Amino acid sequence: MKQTISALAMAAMLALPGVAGADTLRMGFASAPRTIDPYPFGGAPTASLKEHVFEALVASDDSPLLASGWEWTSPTTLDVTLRDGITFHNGEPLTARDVVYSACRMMHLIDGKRNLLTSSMGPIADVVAVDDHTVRFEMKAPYPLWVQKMKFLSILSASGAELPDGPIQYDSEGDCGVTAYPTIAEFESGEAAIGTGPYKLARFDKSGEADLVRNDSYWGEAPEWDEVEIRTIGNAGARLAGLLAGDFDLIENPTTEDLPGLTASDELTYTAVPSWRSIFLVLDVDPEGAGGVSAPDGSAPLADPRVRQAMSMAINRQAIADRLFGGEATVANQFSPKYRTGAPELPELEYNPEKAKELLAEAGYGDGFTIDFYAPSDRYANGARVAQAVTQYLSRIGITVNLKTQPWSVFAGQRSAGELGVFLYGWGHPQGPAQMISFAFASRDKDLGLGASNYSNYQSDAFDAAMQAWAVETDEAKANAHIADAMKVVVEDLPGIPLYYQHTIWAHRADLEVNGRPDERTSATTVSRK
Amino acid sequence: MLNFILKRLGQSAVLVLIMSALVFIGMYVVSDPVAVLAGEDFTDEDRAALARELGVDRPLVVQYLSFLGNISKGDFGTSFVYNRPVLELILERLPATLEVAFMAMFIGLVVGIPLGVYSGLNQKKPATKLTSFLTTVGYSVPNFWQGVLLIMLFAVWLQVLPASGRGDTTRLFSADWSLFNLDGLSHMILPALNLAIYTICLQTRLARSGTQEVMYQDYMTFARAKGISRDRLIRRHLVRNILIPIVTITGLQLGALIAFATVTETVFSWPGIGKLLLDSIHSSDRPVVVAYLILITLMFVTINFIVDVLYALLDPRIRYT
Amino acid sequence: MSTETTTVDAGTLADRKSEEPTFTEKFWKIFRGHPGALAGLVGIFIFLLLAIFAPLLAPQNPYDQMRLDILDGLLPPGSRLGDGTLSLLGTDALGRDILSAVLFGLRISMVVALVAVIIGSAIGIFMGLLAAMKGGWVETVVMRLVDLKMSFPGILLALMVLAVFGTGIDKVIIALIIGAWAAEARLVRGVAMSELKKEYIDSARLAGLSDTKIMWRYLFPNSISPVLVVLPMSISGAIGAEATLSFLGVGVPITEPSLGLLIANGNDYILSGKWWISIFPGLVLVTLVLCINVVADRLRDHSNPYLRGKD
Amino acid sequence: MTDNTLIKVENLTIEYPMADGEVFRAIDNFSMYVNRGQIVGVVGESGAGKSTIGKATLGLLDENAIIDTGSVFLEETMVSHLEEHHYAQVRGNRVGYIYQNPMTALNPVLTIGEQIVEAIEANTDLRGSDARNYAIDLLTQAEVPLPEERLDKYPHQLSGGLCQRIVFAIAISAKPDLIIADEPTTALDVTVQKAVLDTLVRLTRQENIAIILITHDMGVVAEMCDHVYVLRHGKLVESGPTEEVLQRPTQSYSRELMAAIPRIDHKIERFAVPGGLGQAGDRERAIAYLMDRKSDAGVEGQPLLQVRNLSKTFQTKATALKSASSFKAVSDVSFDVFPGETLGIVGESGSGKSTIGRMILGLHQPDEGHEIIYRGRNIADLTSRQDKLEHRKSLQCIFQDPYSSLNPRMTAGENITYPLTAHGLLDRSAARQLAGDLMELVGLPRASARKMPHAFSGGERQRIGIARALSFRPDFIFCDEPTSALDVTVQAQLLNLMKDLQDQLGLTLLFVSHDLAVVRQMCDRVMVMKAGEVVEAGPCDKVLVTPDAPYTQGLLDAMPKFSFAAAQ
Repeated sequence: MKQTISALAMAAMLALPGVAGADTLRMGFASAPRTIDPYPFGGAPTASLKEHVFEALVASDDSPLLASGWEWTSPTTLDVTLRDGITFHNGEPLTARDVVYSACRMMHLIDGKRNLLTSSMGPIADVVAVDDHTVRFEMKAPYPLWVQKMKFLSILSASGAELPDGPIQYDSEGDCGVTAYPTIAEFESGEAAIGTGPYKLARFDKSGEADLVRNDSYWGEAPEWDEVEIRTIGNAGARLAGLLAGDFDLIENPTTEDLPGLTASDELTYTAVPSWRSIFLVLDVDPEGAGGVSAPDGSAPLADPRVRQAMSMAINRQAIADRLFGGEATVANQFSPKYRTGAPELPELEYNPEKAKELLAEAGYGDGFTIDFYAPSDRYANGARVAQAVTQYLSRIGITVNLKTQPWSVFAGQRSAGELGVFLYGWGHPQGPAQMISFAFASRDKDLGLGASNYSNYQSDAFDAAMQAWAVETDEAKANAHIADAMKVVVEDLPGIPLYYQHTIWAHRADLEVNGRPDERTSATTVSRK
Repeated sequence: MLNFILKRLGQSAVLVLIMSALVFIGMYVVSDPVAVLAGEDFTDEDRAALARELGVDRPLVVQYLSFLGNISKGDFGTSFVYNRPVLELILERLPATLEVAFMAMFIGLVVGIPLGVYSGLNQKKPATKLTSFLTTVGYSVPNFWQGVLLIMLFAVWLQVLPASGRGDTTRLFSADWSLFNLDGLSHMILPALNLAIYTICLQTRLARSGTQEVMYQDYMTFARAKGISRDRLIRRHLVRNILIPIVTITGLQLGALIAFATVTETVFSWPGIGKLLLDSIHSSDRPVVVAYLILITLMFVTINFIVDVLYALLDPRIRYT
Repeated sequence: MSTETTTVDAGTLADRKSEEPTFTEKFWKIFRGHPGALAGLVGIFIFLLLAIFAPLLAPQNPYDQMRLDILDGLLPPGSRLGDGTLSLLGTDALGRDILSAVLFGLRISMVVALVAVIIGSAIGIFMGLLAAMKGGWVETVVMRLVDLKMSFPGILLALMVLAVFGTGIDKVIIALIIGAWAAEARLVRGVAMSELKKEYIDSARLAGLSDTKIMWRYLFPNSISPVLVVLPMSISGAIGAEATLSFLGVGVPITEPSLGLLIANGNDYILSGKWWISIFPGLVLVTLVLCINVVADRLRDHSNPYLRGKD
Repeated sequence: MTDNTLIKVENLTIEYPMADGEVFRAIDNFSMYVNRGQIVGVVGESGAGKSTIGKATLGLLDENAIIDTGSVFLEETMVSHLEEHHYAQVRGNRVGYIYQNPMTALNPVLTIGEQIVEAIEANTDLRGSDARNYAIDLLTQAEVPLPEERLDKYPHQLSGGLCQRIVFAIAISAKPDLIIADEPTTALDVTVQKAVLDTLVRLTRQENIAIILITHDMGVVAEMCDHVYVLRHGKLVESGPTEEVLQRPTQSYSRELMAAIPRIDHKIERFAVPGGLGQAGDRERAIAYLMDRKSDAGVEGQPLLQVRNLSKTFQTKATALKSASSFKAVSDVSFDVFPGETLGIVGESGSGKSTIGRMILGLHQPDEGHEIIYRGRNIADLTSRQDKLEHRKSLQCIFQDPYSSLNPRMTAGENITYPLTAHGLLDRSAARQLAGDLMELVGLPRASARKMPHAFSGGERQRIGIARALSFRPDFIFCDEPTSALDVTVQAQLLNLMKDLQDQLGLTLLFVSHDLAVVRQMCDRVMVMKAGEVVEAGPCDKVLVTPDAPYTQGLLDAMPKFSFAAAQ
């Protein structure tokens, strides 16, 4: 069959040689960008599209982008210096005033609807244009995470809004003296979609289509493509068929199953990049018992660390990565991707079913116990299959597993209600290696933004102490040391079981080179001709 | 007549009310939009704020009543997911579904009726037996499987038609249509064919059994006894009579096509309302689901009404009493 | 049956009426000269046997997670599993033997369809009889319910039901039942209405029999034959509907896949050359539905007086 | 025969293959000759194969019919074996066809005008407005009033009689040599029948058109035909000039057929046909069972049933295109029925005669203001279960349609006794015995009680229906056109049976019929009804011989005249 697919690809190439202009990149997205207005939504497809047009002060890899640098002048004051000589698509130069304006726009609710950073900017007391090239962020309390959060503050040109001349006074309501912000419709028509990015918006359509053209006066490296066409095809098979048929030059997320065929083809290939999304099991360690978990003696097996250890040891992570992902997944040894900047170095997690059985017997569960294992069916790549593989492994050490896969819509509600004792879950880590553990395992601390989604009901003094120190630490090295301390504790205690890190995969023409991003964004800037 | 229309409207209103309440409550029970929409890093405060924004913090009854109140003002609510007025969202996608459904219906009628009449008239010919077998096969292959096979055949092996998507659209009557340009049309062929196969089978059978039934009616024997030509016999006497059941079924079938479009649109990534519905069910976008339901119900009521009227127009026994 | 032709005149024909046709005679009357329909019947029979004896026939219990191993995943037809079992039709990604999965899936698909159609038809028959018999508000309520259902395509209704109740075999069955009863109710009511006008019903009323007795002894046996004729069609429809729902991801659970879900799973692999995962369940599904439909067609044609004895 | 021969049927045998592989012979070695201008009757009971002959002449046989031997010649053309496209020369052009039921012979979705004009255009040179004018002309000849207006109507808007006249107009449009009329008046009321036949004869005589008249009605044959062929089970029984065959039948079947025709001129004791009250085995036991009923079967001279001011209005519901309307089926009817007598109710369809009976039985609810007094008690006053059941048992019915009056899913025996067992009046074995006894009483084999209804012929089913009515030991039986669906010989047998039973059991009968002759034979007194009202009432000997009402006279006049001299 390998021959078949390459023959098909060959036929595709012969049938449709050099479709469209050679300087046009046609990308097939897996899901539709919701809008081009950069503020209301996150989500990979929306962000992917938006980042062609708009840029932020900080790049996704934590390096300066529109900023040339920043400095914590006090634990609550961050001064950001803007890069020189940057202009918007309309020719206006980028100034600190635009940054203040953008912050205002972020806080401005349209139809009462919150924006991407509406809550993340809660600790920001003021945003001040110190001079044309310096912006100062004043915090109510120490908020070192803001550096990471700035990635999501796309910078708009203040010329797009109706507002009085002179300095803009930031306020948390987003009024800022602005008479009228541009509407979503104005963004989508292209009128207000004015950023500093390498491409300009030519057309946007809600069905997930967008056309982009090269920004000739881009400040950075000159964009590779004259035009970029983005189309959305939800069905993976159909998306690949589109690539085979020559409708696309590159598509997102081919299924793992299709990879061998792509490798065999001369005309097509794929690029896989380890992403920052980590997949793991969440275990409710509450000693009072957990939803859907029952032992013959009525005790709470998951509260016993030996049981959790046994479950971890029962799972052959490498087999999952190899068999279900064709090798395109990285075995996890902690909750954050081990290759994420700032993540600690830790040993691999052991696979040892024999020892797992012993541990279970030791904990008094030699005859096993029963769990309902929940997994969202439509959320993670191969999610349902991974859940079944985990079920297989846990079954073999004597745990009776009832696998229940559900659509995300149903799953999410039950998860939030705390009804699920064991479930499959995933977190991306665009904001650093502590992003997941600080929310999922820390005791709740509203002021520090810790433990908001502690579905494990996990509590550890050592871990909490490390996280609380990390939350206010503006020094990067010290902060990373706190993360390492915390991570060691949870990997020992296992209130969840790390499984693997997803790889982001793009299938594309063999004559293209894709320098894929770990944050799951698809960008024309990462694609070049060989 | 007016009485009849009013009665039908009243019934439809009750129907819509019941359906919307059921789905409203149902979706409330099943999934929590806040849980779905909230980011992983949302704090409790953020969640509460999100619930307030979505209006789902109020008691269910209050939500439903305010929803009804808004509908009476023509406001079907705002999508949780797209953050846009639902009506706008649905109307935007409707043309895609309508054009493919009508195209399928057109193919179904144009192919199915002549084939059925021919089969009915020539019961013993091999062509008839083949047709009969093929319609049974057409019935038996599930819609989604047909779609997959069509993609395999035409898009992957033969490389003659695009596998998915809608292609270029032409703006007409403030909506986008694929029907009016070559690229769009080429994208439409496979989904339309996918939907049409069932329709062809259905129409062939309807026309065949109608023909067989009508052929043995006294008036057909009498018409033959009058000495009129076979051509006239078929065109006037036969077709006029079998059209009556065909119109009825066709009306209902149009509804079914729009519904089945859910499957076809999924297979072919055709951005119509069926796909919107499925996506919205998955993401528990309650306003979209409920609004879709109400609009679809209204559409069916309208179709059924038109069918009744057409039925009366075609059948003088009902027209003149 | 003799193939020799005997000639009878109208007189002896009248005499012959007194012979009661046996089941075999009735059966032959329906299927004689229709090899296709007969083949369909044999096919259904074989599928039934396969489904019933699936646990004995299948090399592997595909529901026993302990026996499955992802290391056995994606083996082509004819491979051997890790434990030495021959996998005649290959395995899927999770190491499920396709042959076993198809046999068990056949079982699920058939059980779901049968249970749904039988319960749905029973409800439909009862509602139809009740509406015809009682008239008045009972009829109005039942028929409005039928209209409500009929104004709504089945697949949409099922999606709605599953959106509300969630997924699972029981939910799929509920969705299919809700989809099935209305057509039967309308059909039965129609027949029952015309039966009610017949004089044997008058005779029963004259005999002072209660409505319940009239309904069950007189109306019921005379009103169900059209339902029986459409029953195979309803079953094949239900099998298709279940497959569609599972394909859309709102059907049966993935650990106990029906044919539809197996197809959906395998669909991801079609373009990558792992054709066996999707093709075998697909072929079985199509063959099963085809067999039922061929028989259903024959039954329907036979019951249609315009066609009887004509083809 | 002579040069004048128009149609020559020779040794015609037509067969139909049956589903079980055997062959059914519809016409068996039949020959017939029709001269120009001659009216020839083909007469026989149902299943005789009459219609097949007409269809063979026009090539309208069902596709699977096989002409085994013989042929039909229209002068020199062998019309039984033409290619389909050659029939265009014959159909409509040389042979017109008149169908049994005019309401179904006309296409319901096309206008009258289109249907006439297409026939004219197919068979003449007239086109467009010429054809239309000719159509009007034809309708005028066929005595259709307001012909121009009618052209734009649809069949369902016109009465059956008018439709049949339109069918005539179509049949004669090309001035054919022959018209085949297949039971042309069976679907029509007797008064309409007469006028329509008169028109047909006038039209054909005018143009010297021959007619093959296919019918089961001896009266019509006697009135119209020059020559008659009697058929039975596809075989020719007897043929000859009408006078001869009817007056001096030579074959026993023909004689029986003539004897079975009920006559209007005087009442006879029994029809001279075989059959009657069962004679075999346990008949005495059945009679004993039936005689063992309540003694107050009615007092001589006191009415058993008194009906006062009985009316019935039917309401139609509003639908899409019409509003609700009401229709008075019976208005203000009063009468008495005395014990042991038979009261006849006669009238055309829609006269409300059956509705009266159904109201007495309680199957229809009469309008307010009526009184039905049975055995001296107003039936409205019956409230206790016991009283109601006794009343029900005492009042029974023999239904019109033998094919729908039995529950097809019960054996004959269960049909007879199920209600008794359901009420707990009999146990199973007693029920089985009673069913057998009653089957024998009505002249059916005891063992056949185990068969399902479809195994019986129409006449046999009607006997089972009688047995069922008797099983309750009723005093009063309402007979709702019990023989209207039966062939004339079967009818005669059944009427004989009913007379026997009445004599034996002293039953009181209310006998509804559209056939004056049947009423004359069965009833002591008669009520003539028209449009829900009683036109005339009195003893049969008076009302059906010297009626007072012109309507009754009209009915009598419309009956085909038929002399029975030799048939008796």
